[in-house]
Amino acid sequence: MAKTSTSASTSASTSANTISTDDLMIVNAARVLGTLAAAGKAVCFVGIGLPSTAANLARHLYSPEPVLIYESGCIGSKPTRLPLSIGDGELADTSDSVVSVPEIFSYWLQAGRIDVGFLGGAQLDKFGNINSTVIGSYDKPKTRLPGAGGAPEIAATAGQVIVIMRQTKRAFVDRCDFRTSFGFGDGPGHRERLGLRGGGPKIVITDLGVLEPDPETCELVQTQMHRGVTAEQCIENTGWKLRIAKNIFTTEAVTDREINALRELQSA
Amino acid sequence: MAKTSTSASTSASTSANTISTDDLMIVNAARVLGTLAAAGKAVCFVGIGLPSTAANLARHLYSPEPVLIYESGCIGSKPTRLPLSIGDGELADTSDSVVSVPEIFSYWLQAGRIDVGFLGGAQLDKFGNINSTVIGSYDKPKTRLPGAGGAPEIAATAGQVIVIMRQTKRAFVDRCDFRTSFGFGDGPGHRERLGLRGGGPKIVITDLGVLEPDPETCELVQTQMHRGVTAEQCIENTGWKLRIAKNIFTTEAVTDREINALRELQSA
Amino acid sequence: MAEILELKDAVARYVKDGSTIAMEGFTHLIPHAAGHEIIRQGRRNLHAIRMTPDMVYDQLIGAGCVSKLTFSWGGNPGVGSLHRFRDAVENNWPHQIEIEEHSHAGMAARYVAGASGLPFGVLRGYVGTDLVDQTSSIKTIICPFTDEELTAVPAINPDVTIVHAQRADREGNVQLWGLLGVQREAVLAAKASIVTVEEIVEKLTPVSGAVVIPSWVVSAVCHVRNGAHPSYASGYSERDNSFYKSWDDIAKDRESFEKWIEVHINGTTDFDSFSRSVGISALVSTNG
Amino acid sequence: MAEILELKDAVARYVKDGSTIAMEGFTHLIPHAAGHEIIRQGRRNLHAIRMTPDMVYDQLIGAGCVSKLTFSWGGNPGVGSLHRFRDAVENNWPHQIEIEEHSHAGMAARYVAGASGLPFGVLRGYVGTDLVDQTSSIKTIICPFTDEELTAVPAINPDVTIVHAQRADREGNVQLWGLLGVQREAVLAAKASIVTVEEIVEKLTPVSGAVVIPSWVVSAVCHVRNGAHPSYASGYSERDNSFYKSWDDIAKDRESFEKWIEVHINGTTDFDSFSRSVGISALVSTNG
Repeated sequence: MAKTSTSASTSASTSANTISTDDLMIVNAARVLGTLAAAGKAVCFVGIGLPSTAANLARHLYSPEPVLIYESGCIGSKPTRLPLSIGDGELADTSDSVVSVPEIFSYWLQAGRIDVGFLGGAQLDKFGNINSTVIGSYDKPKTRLPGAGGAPEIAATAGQVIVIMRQTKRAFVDRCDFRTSFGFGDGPGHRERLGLRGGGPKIVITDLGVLEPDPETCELVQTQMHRGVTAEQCIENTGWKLRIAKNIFTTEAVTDREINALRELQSA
Repeated sequence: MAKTSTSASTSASTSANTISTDDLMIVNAARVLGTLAAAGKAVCFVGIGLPSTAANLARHLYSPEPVLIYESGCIGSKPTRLPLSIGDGELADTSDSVVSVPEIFSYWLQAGRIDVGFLGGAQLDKFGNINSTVIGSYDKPKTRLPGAGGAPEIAATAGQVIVIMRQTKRAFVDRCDFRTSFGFGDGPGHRERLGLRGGGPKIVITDLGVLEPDPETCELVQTQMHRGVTAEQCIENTGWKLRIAKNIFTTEAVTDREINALRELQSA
Repeated sequence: MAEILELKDAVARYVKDGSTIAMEGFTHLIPHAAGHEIIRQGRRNLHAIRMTPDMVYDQLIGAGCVSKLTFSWGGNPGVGSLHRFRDAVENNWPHQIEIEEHSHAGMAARYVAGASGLPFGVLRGYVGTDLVDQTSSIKTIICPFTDEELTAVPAINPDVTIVHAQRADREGNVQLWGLLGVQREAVLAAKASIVTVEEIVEKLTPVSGAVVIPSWVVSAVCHVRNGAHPSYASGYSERDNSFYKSWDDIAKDRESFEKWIEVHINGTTDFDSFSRSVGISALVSTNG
Repeated sequence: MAEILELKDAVARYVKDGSTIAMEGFTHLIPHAAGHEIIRQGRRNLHAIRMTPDMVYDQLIGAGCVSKLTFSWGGNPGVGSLHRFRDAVENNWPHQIEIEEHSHAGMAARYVAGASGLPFGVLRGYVGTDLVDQTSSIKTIICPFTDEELTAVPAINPDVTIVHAQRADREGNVQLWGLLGVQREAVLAAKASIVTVEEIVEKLTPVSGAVVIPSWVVSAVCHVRNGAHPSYASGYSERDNSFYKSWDDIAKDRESFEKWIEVHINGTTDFDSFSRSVGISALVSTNG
């Protein structure tokens, strides 16, 4: 798994380890899962990359463990090493149950059995909508992206969505060029009007901190910053007029236990 | 498997074996399957009892063998002994594939993969409709029967339906008290108007002989009689004004090879 | 996560008067022991759902537990009628029951819809049959692409589904194999579920053709050895065909039925005690 | 009954110019060898369907075989873009292709409908997304029982589906295990089907988690050892992640892509010769 290099402003150091911004996002996502698992709400629908790493880290750090579901058909996967792709044989070999892809989407996701879905994309807008389809217009694309995959139904159905994305002006936009995954749509009440059953994006974990939707306006607000990050940095790296929460706080430093577990997982 | 006692008029004798009317029906049904299998059309949806015995007999007598599908989820069953129930473990153990009951009805029956369905019931009417629901009225039943099971969709969808039933005035009626399985409905064109995809009841095998639908009127006509059976017997044992085919012929006597294979199967 | 409970406690917790229950099993793995416990606890006004109500539903109906039956085939396979079911429908004994009648294909589609979080299922079914006039839960639906007319049936979402399986681990993950029937769908469609198992093991090992139902979609797992009898659990027991045949005589007559229930169900405390009472222990084969 | 054929002959018989083809495989068991053969035979105007078009579809698109792509996620998993797919959509190179874009859930429902003989599938999907405006094969449908609004998608019924599996017996019964993806549905939905397999055995023995596709729903079985490479066949080979990474460089540039196709596909006669050409034989692990 490629790690971006550490920049002074967004890293901490514990023991001999240097903490990258990826590490920061992974550890913070794992913590959210740990809290949800403790509340009995941690059946996670995970994709490969940071979400899979975070979910597996949470499995190693917390008890009860979150339950991992991969769209390739694996239910209750407990990989001993990090899977390289969503179809990694390790996922099937360590699962409680392997089912077909149609079944994963019907009996498991659509039926409302997923507490947490992880999403990311090329663009995220202030209402938590995500674009993973196209930059520019659909008919004359500037950049054609891979497309929807499982995202639209995860966004609609999961108990809540955790977004993991780097916070940049290009990615955090006022309005997505294309709405692949529905967040809060145009704002308050929109999910309800459409009859969506899931809770939508409740937390956005970035390399700078954490954004959460304002309960009244549904607009994403910076509620946490990693150590050394400033409010100005967050605002500068956001394409909409970002609000900083009044009671903004700093995320806990990555602990030795966390980083050691992560490194162990990555080297397995 | 209980065999009814042999009556002089409807049995033949080869070697040391006495041929019962059940044997006659089984062997004649197996022959039909043998012919269909030779034409590459013998994926059979079978129920327990005479159909299962006939289908397994055909597997032993003919090459290519018919493919047996049981509604309990067994595809390509090759039982070495006759199953006692549709859920007999022997069926699962000797199948190419065991699938769930929903899948048998969706991916296999509904998708049109079944060439031959076997049906029976308490009443059969002159247009090949079958009642296995109720004698008398639905709300005030004289006799409550088990009900539809898989029959309505077998009747609608199978490439053709083979009915195996004893021919009696009580069972072969002008009009069924309840239409559980659709044959030719009210007559010519009715299946087409309803958009049914299967061919309907093409052959009715009884203890007296064989009935087939008149291609023009869709009415079941006696086209074959077993040895020693008379046209009068057939008419007497039929609740509608039965037509006897002009070129009616007598079914071939049960051969040694057939009866020996059947006895072997029954004693396995 | 499923709790490992005594069957008695699981039934008491999840089956209430008026509950909609599904006890599935397609000849194989029928949860008889759980049915007995429902009778013992005297539940009433159940809406009982099952594709193939057989002996255990005959017992529930005859014992007066059921006010409505949703089903597609009600008989004693290989034997004949379900006499208590017939007596209820034909003579309202012990009381009137409402019936909602479908075909197997329709019931299967209803469970699949229920397991999938959809309000209805679509099939090519029932066309031209008289069932359509008797069952209000069969409607037509038009394909928005081809304008074809198809049939819609509503999802089944029982309050509780009860099934029997070969085994579970201590965390409550359930493993079953052989004929799978519609059990997994019935569990996934239900608000709560009880699974009786032949044995509870430390760790589930792979078995060809087996499916695993994860603990977190099951409410309770109960260890009831041979709890499917006279049905069977592939790898653990054989179907007791003679018991099915003997049921015909017991159930044919109201008095003999009532006596049987009194002695063997209400007069026993659990499935072991029932087994001794009817003398079936000798028929239990061990895990092969 | 399936015929055992050479891949070359199976492709020639079942894949025609203008055919609608589905080559499925969810990371696991992707039928790369068959894709190469389609390019070698110079097929044109294919309507190519796949949930996750990846390297092999990138090759087909770049080689000019495809006039329409129906898909839900088009990327090189773990690596990045499909450059030939992007070049076709962004720049009409080598020519314009039509795209019909869905979500995974929708594509899965479409295959299930196709396998089930239904004209459409129903799901809770696409709601609020911009896909609805771009894809005419997404419509709303009303539940006739609850009046809820749901989404309908049309069945997929390819002219031919091609998949890779671990093995088949001499009668053409196919066995696959590990991640099953949507392959069985894609085969059952198709008018014809080709299955490439790692080996052909006398008799299929049970494997935990395996499913069998009976011979009589398969058109042709072709023995192509390692024919999923750089994807893998659980029990036979490992995913060749470095090959996926190297594809990024090859496909980024039109010239290097064309040269690669010329040398390694059009310049080879079959999968063995392709394997020698790109030097992957050393990477093939033996059946474990």
